Amino acid sequence: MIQLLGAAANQTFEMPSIDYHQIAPILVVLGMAVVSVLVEAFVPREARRNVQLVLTFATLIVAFILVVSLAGQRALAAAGAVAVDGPSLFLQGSLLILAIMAALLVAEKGVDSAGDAFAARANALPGSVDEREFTKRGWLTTEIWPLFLFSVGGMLLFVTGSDLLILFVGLEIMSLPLYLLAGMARRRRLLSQEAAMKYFLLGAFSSGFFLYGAAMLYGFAGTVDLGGIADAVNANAGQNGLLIAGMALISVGLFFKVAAVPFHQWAPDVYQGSPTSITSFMAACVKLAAFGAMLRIMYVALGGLRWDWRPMFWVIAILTMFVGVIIALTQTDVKRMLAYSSIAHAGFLLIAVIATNEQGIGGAMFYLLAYGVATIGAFGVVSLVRDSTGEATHLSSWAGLGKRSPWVAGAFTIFLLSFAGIPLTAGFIGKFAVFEAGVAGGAGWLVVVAVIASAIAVFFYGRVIVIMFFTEPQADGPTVVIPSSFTAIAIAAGLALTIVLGIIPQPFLDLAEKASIFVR
Amino acid sequence: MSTTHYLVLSAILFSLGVLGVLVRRNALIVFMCVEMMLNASNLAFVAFAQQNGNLYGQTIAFFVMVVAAAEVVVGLAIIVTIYRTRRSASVDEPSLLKY
Amino acid sequence: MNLTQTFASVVASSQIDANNIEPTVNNPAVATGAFSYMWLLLALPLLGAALLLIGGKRTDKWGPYFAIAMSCGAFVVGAIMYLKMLGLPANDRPVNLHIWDWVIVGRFQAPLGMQLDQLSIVFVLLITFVGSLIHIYSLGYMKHDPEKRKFFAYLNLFVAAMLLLVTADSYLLLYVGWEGVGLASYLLIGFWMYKPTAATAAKKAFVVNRVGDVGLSIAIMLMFVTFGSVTFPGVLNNAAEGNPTTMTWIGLMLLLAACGKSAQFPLQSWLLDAMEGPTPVSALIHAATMVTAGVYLIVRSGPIFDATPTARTVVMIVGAITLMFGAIIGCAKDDIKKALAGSTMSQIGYMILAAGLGPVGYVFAIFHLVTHGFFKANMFLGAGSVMHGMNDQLDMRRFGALRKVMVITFITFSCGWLAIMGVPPFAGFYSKDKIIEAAFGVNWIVGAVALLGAGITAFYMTRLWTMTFTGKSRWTEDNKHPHESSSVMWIPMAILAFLSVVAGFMLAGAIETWLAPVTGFEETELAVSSLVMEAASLALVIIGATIAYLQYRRDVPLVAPQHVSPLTVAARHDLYGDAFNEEVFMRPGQWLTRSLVFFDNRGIDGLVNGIAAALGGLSGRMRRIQTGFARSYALSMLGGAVLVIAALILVRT
Amino acid sequence: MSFPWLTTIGVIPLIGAFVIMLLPKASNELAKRLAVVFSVIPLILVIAMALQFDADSTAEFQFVESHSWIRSFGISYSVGVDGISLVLIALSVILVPLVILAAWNDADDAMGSVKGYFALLLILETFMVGVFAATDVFLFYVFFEAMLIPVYFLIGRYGGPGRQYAAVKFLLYSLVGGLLMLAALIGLYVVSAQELGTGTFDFTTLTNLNIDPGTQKLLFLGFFIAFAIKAPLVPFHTWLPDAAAASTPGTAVLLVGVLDKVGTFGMIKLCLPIFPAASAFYAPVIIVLCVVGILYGALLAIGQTDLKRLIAYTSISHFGFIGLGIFAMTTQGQSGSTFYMLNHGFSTGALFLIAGFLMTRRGSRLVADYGGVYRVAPVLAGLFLIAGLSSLSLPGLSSFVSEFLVLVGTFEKYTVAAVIATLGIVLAAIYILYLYQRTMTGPVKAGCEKMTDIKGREALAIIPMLVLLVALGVYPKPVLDVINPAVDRVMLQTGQRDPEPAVKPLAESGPAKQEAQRVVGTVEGGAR
Repeated sequence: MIQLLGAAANQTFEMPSIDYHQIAPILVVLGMAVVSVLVEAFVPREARRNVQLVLTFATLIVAFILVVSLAGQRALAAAGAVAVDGPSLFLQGSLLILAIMAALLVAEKGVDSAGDAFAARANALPGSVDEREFTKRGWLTTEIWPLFLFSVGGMLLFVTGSDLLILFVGLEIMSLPLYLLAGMARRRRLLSQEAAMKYFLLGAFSSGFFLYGAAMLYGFAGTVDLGGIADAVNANAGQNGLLIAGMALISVGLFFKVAAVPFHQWAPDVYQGSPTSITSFMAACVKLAAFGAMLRIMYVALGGLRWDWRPMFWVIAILTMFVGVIIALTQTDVKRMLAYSSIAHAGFLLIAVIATNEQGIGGAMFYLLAYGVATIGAFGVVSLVRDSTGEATHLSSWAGLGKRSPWVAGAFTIFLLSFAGIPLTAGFIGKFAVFEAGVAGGAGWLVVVAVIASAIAVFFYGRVIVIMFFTEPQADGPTVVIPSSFTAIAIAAGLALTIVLGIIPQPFLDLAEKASIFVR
Repeated sequence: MSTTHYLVLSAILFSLGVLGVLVRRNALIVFMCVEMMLNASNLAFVAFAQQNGNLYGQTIAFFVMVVAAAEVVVGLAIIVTIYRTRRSASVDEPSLLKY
Repeated sequence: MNLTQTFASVVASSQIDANNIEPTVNNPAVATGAFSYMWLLLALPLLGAALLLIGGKRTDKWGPYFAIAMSCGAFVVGAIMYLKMLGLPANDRPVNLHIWDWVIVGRFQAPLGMQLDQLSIVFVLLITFVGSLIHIYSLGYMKHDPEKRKFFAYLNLFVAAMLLLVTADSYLLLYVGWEGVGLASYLLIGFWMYKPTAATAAKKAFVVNRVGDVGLSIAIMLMFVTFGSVTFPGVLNNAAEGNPTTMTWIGLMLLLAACGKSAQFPLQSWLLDAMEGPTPVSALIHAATMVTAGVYLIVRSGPIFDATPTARTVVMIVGAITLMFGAIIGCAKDDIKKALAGSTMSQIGYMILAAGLGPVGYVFAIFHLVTHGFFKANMFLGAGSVMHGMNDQLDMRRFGALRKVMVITFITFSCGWLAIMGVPPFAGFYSKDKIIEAAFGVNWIVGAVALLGAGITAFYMTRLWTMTFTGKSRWTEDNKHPHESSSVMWIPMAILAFLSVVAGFMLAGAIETWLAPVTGFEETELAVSSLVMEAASLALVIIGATIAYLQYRRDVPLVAPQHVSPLTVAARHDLYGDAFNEEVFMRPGQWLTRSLVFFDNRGIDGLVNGIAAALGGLSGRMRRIQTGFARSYALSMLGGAVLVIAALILVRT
Repeated sequence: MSFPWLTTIGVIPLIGAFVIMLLPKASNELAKRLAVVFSVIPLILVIAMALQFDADSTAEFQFVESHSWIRSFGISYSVGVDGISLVLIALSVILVPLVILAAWNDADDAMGSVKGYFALLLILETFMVGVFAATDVFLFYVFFEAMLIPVYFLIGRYGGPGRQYAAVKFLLYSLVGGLLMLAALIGLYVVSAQELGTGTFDFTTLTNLNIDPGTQKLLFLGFFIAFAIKAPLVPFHTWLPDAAAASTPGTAVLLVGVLDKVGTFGMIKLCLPIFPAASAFYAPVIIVLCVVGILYGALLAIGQTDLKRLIAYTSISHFGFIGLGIFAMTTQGQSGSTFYMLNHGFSTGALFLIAGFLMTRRGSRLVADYGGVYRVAPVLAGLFLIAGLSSLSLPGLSSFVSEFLVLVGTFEKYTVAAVIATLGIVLAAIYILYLYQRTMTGPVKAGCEKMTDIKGREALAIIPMLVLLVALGVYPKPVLDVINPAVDRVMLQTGQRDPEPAVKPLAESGPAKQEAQRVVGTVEGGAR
């Protein structure tokens, strides 16, 4: 795209040659998102859900196949705007897998007696006659599907963007639909709307920082191309206010998206308030996309300055790990606890960024995938534990779940063990890979700190197991709803991947390893 | 006027935007302030484009405007919904999600 | 009368000059022929114990007889070994039977092997002979006890352990026997465990013995570090090469072990309490055999003590102190068994003293050990017989005039009484006077203590004898009809009484010759003739006995008088040995234990729980930062941005 | 490729666990029987394997299997045994069936499923075999951590009062250690990568590394603290009394008898060979800790009022001995410690199980609620005494052999420490006999009159342990012969040598000499 703009500057407009195959996954997803909007407009209400489901899953699967077909490519595509390289393909593939799993959760219609997890019509007032009427008619908000697809498309773009503009656009395409999705819960709508507003305002605030940082870097380098910035950095190693300001502000935007402390405060509120399936999508996919972008920016554009930004990252990483685990200790809501846990995981992942070596990239990618599958699985389980008012997310109501529903509680336990990094789960291999990168990258003491934080984290993961298995069930406690095959498949897939990645991780590590060099 | 002046103006606008987000209660105003931050960036982009002698910055500004428009759509939708539910657009209005 | 005959034949068979013999190098030959069956010594009683314990109630009927058979069988095996040994020249007598490799780790090599030489065979014969007699006696004594089978099993276990102790060929294996007898002693003292006193006494015996075992452990470790070996040949043959300080420490540690097992000062306190056990136990374990193991250990380790005069002197002093200690306690006790226990302590004091004298004393220590084994076992069995007839009454103030109703017991007991006092020609005369002479030859103070001890011995034994058998009867209501014990009980007593009379005469002279090749021997050099010494000690004995007889012949109050000399009060309280232990070890120990429990719960665990609580508290505070207000979140983001910029700038500068 | 002994042994219990879990509800009796079957098969296999074990082999490990697992990190699935691990595997597979027998009625469906209990025991067995058999340090770590999970559930789900607290405490303590070890493990990997080009976790390769002493010290601490928590050494011990007291007797046996051995096993098999310089550097400090632990554990045991806590504290004292022997770095000390691990498993196992029998009969954990038991249940009391005597290392029982070897081995290098540690034997006598006195002797306490004596199944669980203790006490050679070469190798890898005796012996009494004498003897005997 930069070339495109450059060409424009020279007044001689040349049609850039674009290899559409290389950007096909993004194009397919975004294109089908548009189609999905048209479906909303033209397909009768009764058929919409089914059409949207077919469309969404087909799109995601096709996109995944396209990503696979690109395997091994290494190029700057679309006139340098996007990078088709190992990391971006691996991350896109992971993203699509996670998105399919999350979509399965979103599609669930069997657990809530009134329909799916989304408000019948999001614009109806909570508790109003309208709302009851819509609910009675069994209307569903099928608009979530185009939004979902757009968000996925944004993420795909975000992890491949090779210049700051594309990154910004990707960021926004990813985030804007999510702001809306966060506010569409069928139950507890006040919470949901509050979450949406907070997410939106703070998200927009952070993208302001990101954009201003991009402007500063553009001012410094004269280009927004990541490779170009790297060249400028190498050529101009001295003090430069623009560079520092740009680096700092861009980092702020990224830190916000990955929920690093002190830019994390939106996460617990939004995770708790959003519909659970959307929370799982945010927790798994947004984190993955944001870390993908962060790795690319910090490695490709600012890699030459690593000695400058590393100490700052150390501070943020330590803060993130500790604040995450410590606040999680006293949480009483499962979703909120998982939110703080996700903050802590961001801290662990920052170690991979700090490592600035190939193991760091591979390790982070593996970690993100492992974390993502467990997260979606865990939120899937959360969505099944319900009482008369909807999901029973208060921890105390989970007492004795292990006795009532040993398999569901067992699955949740495996996810928790994976979060905790117990061997033979995916989380352990991920943690090992990231820590290994950290030690190899000279961040040994940071790893020790991380290890201590992990130990604290075990307490609250363990506490959930205690509540589920070691305490007596309450008489009027919640029940586990038997879901339709959507959620069942999602949880089963999460479980299977968590175990497979834990026991035979080598194929995935191979992939991540091969895919651990950025193109620039 | 040199680029610096534009940059200073841009910085002031950006700071005002940040300040506005921090001090204003009305969600709409807060949102406006965010838009101001985006526009401060636009100004910076354009100024740098001028300084660097290429059109990247100016092109980016157009993109940002589009994005900002999209953001308005989403933002207003959310804010309006909240307003209808709570009869208030204050960001400090009962916050149920905390701790 | 196998034993006496054989001992007598020693005199005839080996006419080697008994003066000043150096011990030969300890290099036993490999056991062949009959000797290769010496493992039967251990196996038979062990089999008895195992069969009776594992067989359980099924063996109730025939178990006791089987146990007796096993014990007697061991005696027969021992006797055969002895006869076989007699037929060999003195230097070829020690034999070694390697049973199998036991603890072999690197340089540390302790085989499971038995060593039979002149010293151990004496013990083997004593243990199996007295042991068998006491087995038989117990048949009568424990007739009505429902747990009789167990008792015999424990007795067999004891015999096995004791035999292991004296036939082991390394210190480590000796240790096994050493604690084995401790275990048997524990089981037998605590045989009537439903009595809390018995249970406590048993535990105390074991624990105090363990204190001694610390000494033995450390001694063995020192031996290994010094000599690279723990076998008798490996240690003893090189003892002369050892660094004197090391040898002193080894000696002192061995002494500590001996003090524990032989109830020597300062580890004497358990023996009096051990009288809680059935009387045959007291006779066998706490008079005749186990308590003399300390003497065996010191005599066995002669080369070590020869290398360290310091340790030897300490041994001698400990022996002298205990000698007086036991004697004084013996004077004040009204409980017949405790009086005898005090006497035992005192007599073992003599033996330890003799062992501390070095080569001049080793053989006499063993000599006295053997004669004491006979007469003290005899007296304990007599006391048991009295108790049996008196419905388990122990208080001598409740006895008196038993001479007429328990004639046999009276006669046998009197033999023992005369023997322990050292009246010629009874056994004690030969053995004890030799010790007194030898002690004078080394140091006149120690000699004087030993001599004085003889007088006190005469006093307390006569007191005991007088109060029990003579004077008027002071029987209580419930035991108005004392009676003589059955033949199964008095026959063993009679045999032992006979030996109390003749053993000294028969063994005198012969035992020096017999043991000298193992222990070495030096003739005592005395300023005065031994006749003078004998006369002096006899005079003291007569004085002591007369005073006692006159004092206790007639009016013995039923309740012990309260207004007595401080010494008597002290003696009644075992010279405050228990009080000392209580104040110095038990109370501080209990305090320490309690405070450590507190420290563990509140200190270490408190710290751990405190960290957890602190983290929880911190968490509670920190989550309050999450106020729920979007604007404060934005502020925190701005703060973060400032932080990021500041960090970047700081690094740059 | 020869028969995969170790994998087979490890996998069978796991299969058993799955089979049991898949049984229909209300087939508890069948589950128990299957559990016995699936735990006896590994025992038979281990015996068969041990018979083929070549003690004189020059190979470091036997029955080796190796398959690449996670190539990216140089991790392989490599198992094999040397003398030390063979002994500990044997301990594990012997204890599990006995525990299953003894724990027949420990779990009921009110607490959690009975099937689950036995399935967890079997899963634990798999991990125990794995952790001792692993010759890849990473694989070791995987099993080390994975073991926590079944134990966590065994304590937390099936335990008695206070089980939640105990389970969480156990998990946290273990994981703090485990995670520190993870950090050190990663460090080790990075160091090996720097030195060799590609990182590895292969044990033998790692022992040949030349790690710079400063790094060694740091990495050593990571491993050591994990093992010290596991073992547990004072002051990392407070989880053990809680865990042992709150868990079922069967769990307590496996926890204290086998799991804690992983700590000491790690010290001797990983810390020493891989970090020789650091081990030597820290040895004096650790020796002090161990001595403190011996006395501290013993004194606290004396002061306990809870039966199982008391036994747990005795174990803390015993682990002090084991640590002492390991870090004394002498042949005797290390062989003694290894042998000690085996004996301690049996003696403490028997104590815990008998305490469990008492508790099922009387329903109380308090020592004060017992008294005079020997009158109503003489056999039970007798077995308790034998187990206790083994715990106090009575000579003649195998625990004596090991304890004495530890002491003598320590004495060679740390005389004062050994002398102080020897005081532990007095304290051991006090805590065991005091316990025996309070519970078994004296008049029969109210509430104990109705106690029944030990039953067939219970006796079947206890007696093999006691028989082994006696048999190995009298004839420890088979075990020592297996341990010694392995310990010699550790000594070699650590670069340590036994000190020479002060006096060059004139008359040797070694086996060679004995042999010579025997020959001479027979000749003479023949002539005669």
